[in-house]
Amino acid sequence: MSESEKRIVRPYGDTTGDGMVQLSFTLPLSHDKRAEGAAAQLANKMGMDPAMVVHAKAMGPDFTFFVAYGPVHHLVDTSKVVVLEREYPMLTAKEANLAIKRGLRRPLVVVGACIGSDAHTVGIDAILNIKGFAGEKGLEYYTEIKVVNMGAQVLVPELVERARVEKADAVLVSQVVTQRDAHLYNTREMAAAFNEAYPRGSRPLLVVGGPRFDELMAAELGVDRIFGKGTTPGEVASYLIHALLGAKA
Amino acid sequence: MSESEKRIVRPYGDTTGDGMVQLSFTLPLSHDKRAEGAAAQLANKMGMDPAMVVHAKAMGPDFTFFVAYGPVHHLVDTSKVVVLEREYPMLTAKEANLAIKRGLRRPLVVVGACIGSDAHTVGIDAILNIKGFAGEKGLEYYTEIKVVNMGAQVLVPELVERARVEKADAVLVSQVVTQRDAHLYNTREMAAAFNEAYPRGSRPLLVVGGPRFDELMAAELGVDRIFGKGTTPGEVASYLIHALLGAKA
Amino acid sequence: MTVQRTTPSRPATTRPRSKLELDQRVVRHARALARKAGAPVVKLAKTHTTVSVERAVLRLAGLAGADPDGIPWVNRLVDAVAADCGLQHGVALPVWDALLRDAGDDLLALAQKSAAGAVSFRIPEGKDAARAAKTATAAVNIGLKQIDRNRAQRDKLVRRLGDPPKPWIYLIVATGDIYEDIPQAQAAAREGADVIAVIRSTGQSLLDYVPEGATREGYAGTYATQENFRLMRAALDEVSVELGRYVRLTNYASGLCMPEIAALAGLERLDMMLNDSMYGILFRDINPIRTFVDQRFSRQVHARAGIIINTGEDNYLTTADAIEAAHTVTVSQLLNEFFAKEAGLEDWQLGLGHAFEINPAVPDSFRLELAHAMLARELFPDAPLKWMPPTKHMTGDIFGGYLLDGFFNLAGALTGQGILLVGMMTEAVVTPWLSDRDLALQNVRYVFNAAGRLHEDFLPRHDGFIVQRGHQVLGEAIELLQAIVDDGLLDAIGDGTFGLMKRPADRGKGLDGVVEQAKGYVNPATDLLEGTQR
Amino acid sequence: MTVQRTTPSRPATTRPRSKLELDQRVVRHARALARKAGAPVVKLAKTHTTVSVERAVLRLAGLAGADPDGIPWVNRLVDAVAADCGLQHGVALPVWDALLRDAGDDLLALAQKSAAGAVSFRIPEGKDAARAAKTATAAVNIGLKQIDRNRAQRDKLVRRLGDPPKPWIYLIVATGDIYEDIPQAQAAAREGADVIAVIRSTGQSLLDYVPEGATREGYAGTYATQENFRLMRAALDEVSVELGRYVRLTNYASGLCMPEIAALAGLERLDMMLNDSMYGILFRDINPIRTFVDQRFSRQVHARAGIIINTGEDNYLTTADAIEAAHTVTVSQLLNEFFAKEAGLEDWQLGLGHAFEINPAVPDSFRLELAHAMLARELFPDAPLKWMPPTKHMTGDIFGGYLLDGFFNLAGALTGQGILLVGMMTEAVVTPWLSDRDLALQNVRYVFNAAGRLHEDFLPRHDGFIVQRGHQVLGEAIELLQAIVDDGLLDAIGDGTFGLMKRPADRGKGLDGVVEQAKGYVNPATDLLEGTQR
Ligand code: B12
Ligand code: B12
Ligand SMILES: Cc1ncc(COP(=O)(O)O)c(C=O)c1O
Ligand SMILES: Cc1ncc(COP(=O)(O)O)c(C=O)c1O
Repeated sequence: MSESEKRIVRPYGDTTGDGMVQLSFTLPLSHDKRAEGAAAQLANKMGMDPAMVVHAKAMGPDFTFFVAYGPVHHLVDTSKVVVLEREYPMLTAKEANLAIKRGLRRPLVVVGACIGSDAHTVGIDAILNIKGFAGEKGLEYYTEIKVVNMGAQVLVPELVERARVEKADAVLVSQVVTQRDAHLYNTREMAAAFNEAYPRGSRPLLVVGGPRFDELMAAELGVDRIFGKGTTPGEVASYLIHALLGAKA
Repeated sequence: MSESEKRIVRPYGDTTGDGMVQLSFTLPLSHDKRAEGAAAQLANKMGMDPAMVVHAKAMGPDFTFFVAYGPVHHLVDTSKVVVLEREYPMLTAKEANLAIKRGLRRPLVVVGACIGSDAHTVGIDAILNIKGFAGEKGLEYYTEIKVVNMGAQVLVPELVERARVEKADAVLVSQVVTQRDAHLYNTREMAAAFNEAYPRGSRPLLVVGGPRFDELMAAELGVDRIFGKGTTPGEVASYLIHALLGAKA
Repeated sequence: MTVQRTTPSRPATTRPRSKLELDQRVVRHARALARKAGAPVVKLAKTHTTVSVERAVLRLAGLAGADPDGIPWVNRLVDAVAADCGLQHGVALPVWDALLRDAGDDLLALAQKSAAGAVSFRIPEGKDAARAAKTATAAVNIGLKQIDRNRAQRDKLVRRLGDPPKPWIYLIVATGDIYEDIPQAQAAAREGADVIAVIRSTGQSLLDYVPEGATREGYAGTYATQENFRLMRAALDEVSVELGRYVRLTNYASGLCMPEIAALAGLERLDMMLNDSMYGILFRDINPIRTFVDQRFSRQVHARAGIIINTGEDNYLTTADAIEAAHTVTVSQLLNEFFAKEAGLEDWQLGLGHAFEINPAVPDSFRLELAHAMLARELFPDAPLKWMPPTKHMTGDIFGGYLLDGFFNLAGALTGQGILLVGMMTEAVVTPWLSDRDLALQNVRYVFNAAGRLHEDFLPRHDGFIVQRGHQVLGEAIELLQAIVDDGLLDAIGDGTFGLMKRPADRGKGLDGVVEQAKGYVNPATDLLEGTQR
Repeated sequence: MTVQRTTPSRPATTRPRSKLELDQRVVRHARALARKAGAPVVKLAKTHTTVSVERAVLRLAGLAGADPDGIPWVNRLVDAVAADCGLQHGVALPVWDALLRDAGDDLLALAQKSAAGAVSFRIPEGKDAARAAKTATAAVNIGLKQIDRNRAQRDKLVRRLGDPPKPWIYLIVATGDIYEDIPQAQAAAREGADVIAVIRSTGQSLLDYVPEGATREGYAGTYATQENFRLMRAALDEVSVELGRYVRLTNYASGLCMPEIAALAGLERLDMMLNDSMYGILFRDINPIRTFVDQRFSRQVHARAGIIINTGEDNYLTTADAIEAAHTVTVSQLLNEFFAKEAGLEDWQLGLGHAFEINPAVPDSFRLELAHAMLARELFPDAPLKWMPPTKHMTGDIFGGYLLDGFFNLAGALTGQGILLVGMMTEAVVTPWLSDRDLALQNVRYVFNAAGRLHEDFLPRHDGFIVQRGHQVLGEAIELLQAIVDDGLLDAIGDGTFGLMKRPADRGKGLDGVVEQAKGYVNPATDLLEGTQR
């Protein structure tokens, strides 16, 4: 099938266009026929019709868990999907180093940290440490990139201070804990602090990442770029060079 | 909580009112960012916002499987739920036999079968055979009920014929296979045949059952009653007596 | 540091040392009893024929197609012969006698003519009979040679493309439409299926004829027709090349047309067939004698075609309790083995069935499953064994179901099953979705990759729970076999010994299609298959 | 027929005969090395104190509450003492000396007065010192007696309500709001949890004070406060009665306030505490000496309180590879055991940690997990052992995750783990939902009911893969211990031996809170706990 042909698609169970979907959820109701009806009602409201409530399990006196199957009437219009396409060329470590040598004539400085109370360093380490991720070496491996990894639970003021001292070209921040939107809150705080501390337009490139970020929210959060789950060091390096050296690279 | 208080409820993840729901489905798209965006779009259309697409797995070049989590905005109004409440009293085998003796003065005759090409007899046997279901003995156990179990893959004409010969008070039909709505089709055919064969208002009580029936569709399908998954013989016996002997019982 | 990391492996299905410490004398005794129990039925099968057996003869001789109403010519012709002179001598003599009497220049012409009422059949005598028999044999032999070519072709493809390791991953397609089945089957193969089974439409097994042509309107399955066989086998040959492994095709023989479908399977190079000596009797209320006659012929054809049969013991456990009835599975396996061997099948062709159907709420259910599976494995060390997933106790709880399927896979790995039917988490909900199959295969892969060789470490404790249970079931099986030998198999079936179904020998569907052979009965196919002539 | 059906059972955690055929001489050698490696650190702990140790002394003596800015009075008072005369003699002498000099009629009054700058502290000499020490000891002893009463009360409740069989099902609540936690914890208990852990808010472990009062605003967890402890314990006592089994409560000690939180746990009758001798160092970059001093004191308090500790080896495997680093887990377990015993804890109090974190894509991953789990089980036959579920390799594939958790449960059953943390299929997605817990418990129930006693049948083959792997890991652990003995534990930690984290002894958070004891240092709590006086 050519893309255009399937601009409009529907979920697929076992035949084209059947629209089949699986659902599960809990309702704060004791388990009885009425509760099953309520579950069907929710499924209907989600566009599933007819809704087969195939499983209902009481969890204590006040809650019931449901599994529902059925077709949804919604159409998916793939042409309406907005995604952040990679706007930069992927570079090998070698090419990246060369580009920096040419474009910057000095090592590119990166300061990384896990801010706020977040102590999930595996993600940022995957990007920064030589060890790397998914078979790609981390930024420390790049001869032309100087990496300062501040580790976990770094306070924003410390981060800003360090970035200044190191004359950071880019600041890389990781946020993994998302409960109560901690990641959004911390990112905004961080961005504000940098804009505060640096004269307009002179602040380092701000990059955040984490498995639960929406890559399209960068502007909204006041940072330059967001990387989501499965990011590889190579992508980050390539982006940095593109963003910092642009044409020069 | 009193029922009234929670007339309006929302799905429950880990806090009241969070509206959290789990979804999974396949889209006929090759796996890429755009496909993940399409998955999010579908989730949005189902009322999930924000939609976290937490898993995407390519199944061959043309399909991708997705799992999504997130809150849905829909409210469930339990007062709007229509359910078929049991309108008859539950009787023990003893009470049932007594009621028949009194009300009918002769054994109540039941003819059961799996019609069409359906060979799933376990369900109807669970209702009819002595062995029964869920600890309740089947109708054969009732001294005042005569059970004729015709077994699997019975043709409608045979069924009508047998019902006539046995002077059946009620005909019990099972339909388990639902692919291509076979169960609905076969039920309608069966009902038509009986109305055809019997003078108006004199046909036996028509009861169908199976795990995938919607109990509310009886009228629509032209039968007197539908029983769904988990039905017990006791419920069926009690219903039969209620429907056939009504007040007399 | 170094771990002995070796490439993922599926468990060896080669004869393991007895983990149940079975006494081989007891095992031999059990087999002897099965032979005793089966012998009278074989005698019955040798002295009777059925309309389907006779139709199969004509199919092997090349008669195909159907009349304008869709009734196959083989049915028309056999019915005509039956009407004129009965079937007690078989169709071969009267049909080829008629041909020799220029009633038509080939079978099709003859069938058409007879349909028009322009032919009357007789039982030839003496020379005529001899000539009729001779030409009939030549005609049937053409079909058998075709079957032989297919078998050789399969061997060549397996050699060239490679044979997947055991257990073979067995997946089902069941859309009802052969043209939807084909892409799904190819997808399933790409996802990792080694064997594709096309489920038949509900009800076909009770049709006393085999539908014709490519079909698109089955319920919960697709009709088994020669053309559908051909289309699907061709499609799988295509992916087999693409994938570099020979993907096998399975369909269903058992039913009213066992012999014919067996013939068609051989003619279209199917690789496995569901073929049980008693399934039709128990689960489709087909007359016992009809079934026993048909199954013998069909298995002789499978033997010749190099087809692996799958038996249906798993079905018992969907109606009976898997613990109480565990020994009936063993008994049925022993009977199926006896009938199969008698019909000429070899050990490697015996996909004896059993299933993981114990109620998961029963304490120690997994240990019991292991005991049962191990018993089957050790009783039939050289048979592939068909390991069926949980179905009866699957519910709408797809998560619990997915877990249960994982433990089913583990039991398969620990007991070296040869043909693994992949369990679907939606078993109680819908016929499998594309994603259900994909998830199911990931389940299989995890278990076999992570624990596929755990059986090497796993030695059930001497005289422990598992060993004891294995011995207990074998003991009960022997008792039951003894009882069957005493009452006779037909009566046992009549009394509901298997799957709780009572099936008396003088009832059931297709009885009118059973005929006792007269003296001078001729069946060139049987003769050729039994090698009494080539 | 009769199957030996016995009531479902969880696997015995009582000493099984060695399935790994470990050589007890080798095991003794490993323990001896752990002792050698740990001894110097114990010496360090005995000759230093920390702000948190001193604050814990005041808490045991009954000082609670916080100033208007929410700074606990214990912090204010200790800081004041430090400012006036340093902490090298401990707070007890200067504080009770001040009280005896009528600087206030009780600790609270004194703290308030000193906060107002109206008190100056000194190190009393001679008689004054003796009197101060005596009254301080009496005051602290009141706290310890309260702890003793709680321990007795727990024993009584366990006797009266009954103790659940091992493994104890351990569930987590983490809403951040104690008033949401309570109903969830009670629900979890009703669903079958034997142990409830209230996860702390992220970041608390780096606070150098313990927050006050009931709290409702934690991130991904709820603050550990004395009041929250009290509220939750009371709520669980309620359900314990309802359910007829004593439901245990767990919280976290490790962090900058280990000693104080340990004291509060004892005062509020918590039953288990996460308490690792190195977790704070490795995962929270807390200064090594600070941690070693704090953990020793906190463990002495736990020992007195009859609290079971849970160590954090599982965490290593979230940052390091579970196969490569398997032996570091064993080494850490041996060190944790040594430090725990030295602090007075007994075997039954050692919930040594390990986890099912091998990449499921690795061939034989399940066999490797079994080998590792079995090694821990056999090295510490009398310790309950804390068995942690897969987390790192959990993904958004909730079905695969549910299956993996099932195999984790199976490994737990096959190796007789004592404390089973229940894995959640949504591990990679959200903090657990109500339904995730319910499904997870069904998973546990199925596995333990179906295969809980499979370990009775399961004897790993002599010299097979599992046995060999067990020996290999123990061997590597011994090599590493030898290296640690040679370089010294602090340097090993500095070099990133554990969890790949490099933590030099002269860096890390809370270093400024570490003080070397001067001659004449007095700590009535330690004295009482070590029984040098009563
Ligand atoms: C390992 C782990 C831990 C370890 C962390 C060790 C360490 N030093 O990092 C330990 C055990 C200490 C831990 C503790 C806790 N954890 Co934790 N933990 C995890 C776990 C299992 C794996 C995370 C991980 O390492 N992923 C692997 C890395 C490589 O992936 P990644 O982080 O997504 O990073 C990639 C991309 O996101 C991106 N990326 C990430 N950051 C950045 C930054 C930049 C600049 C760029 C460009 C890219 C980038 O690139 C990386 C490579 O592709 C997850 C569950 C799971 N399976 O995801 C829970 C999880 C993250 N933890 C969680 C929680 C709540 C905690 C605790 C609060 C309590 C608890 N439940 O354990 C504590 C407190 C920790 C704290 N104060 O923050 C929750 C978070 C829930 C939420 N969304 O809010 C999770 C999801 C588990 C759960 N379901 O409860 N945890
Ligand atoms: C057992 C079984 C079989 C056995 C049947 C044996 C027998 N003699 O009945 C065998 C192996 C023969 C079989 C074959 C097939 N089966 Co089947 N089978 C099942 C299975 C595993 C269990 C059904 C069952 O026994 N349930 C237990 C009974 C007690 O429950 P019940 O039927 O719902 O009945 C209860 C209520 O519904 C109600 N009730 C039912 N009937 C009636 C009637 C009346 C009057 C009343 C009052 C109440 C009532 O009361 C009963 C007690 O509570 C289901 C999967 C599953 N786990 O559900 C598949 C399933 C029903 N089978 C299925 C299919 C497709 C087939 C086959 C076509 C091919 C295949 N996939 O195996 C063949 C062909 C059979 C045919 N021609 O119809 C599908 C149906 C899909 C669909 N919805 O269309 C299912 C759902 C499996 C699947 N996912 O593919 N099957
Ligand atoms: C041995 C055997 N034959 C045939 C079938 C299918 O029979 P039918 O097409 O009648 O459903 C099965 C189904 O499980 C079987 O096990
Ligand atoms: C031993 C130990 N202590 C403490 C914690 C929690 O520490 P924090 O509150 O810093 O996340 C853990 C978490 O897994 C742990 O394993």
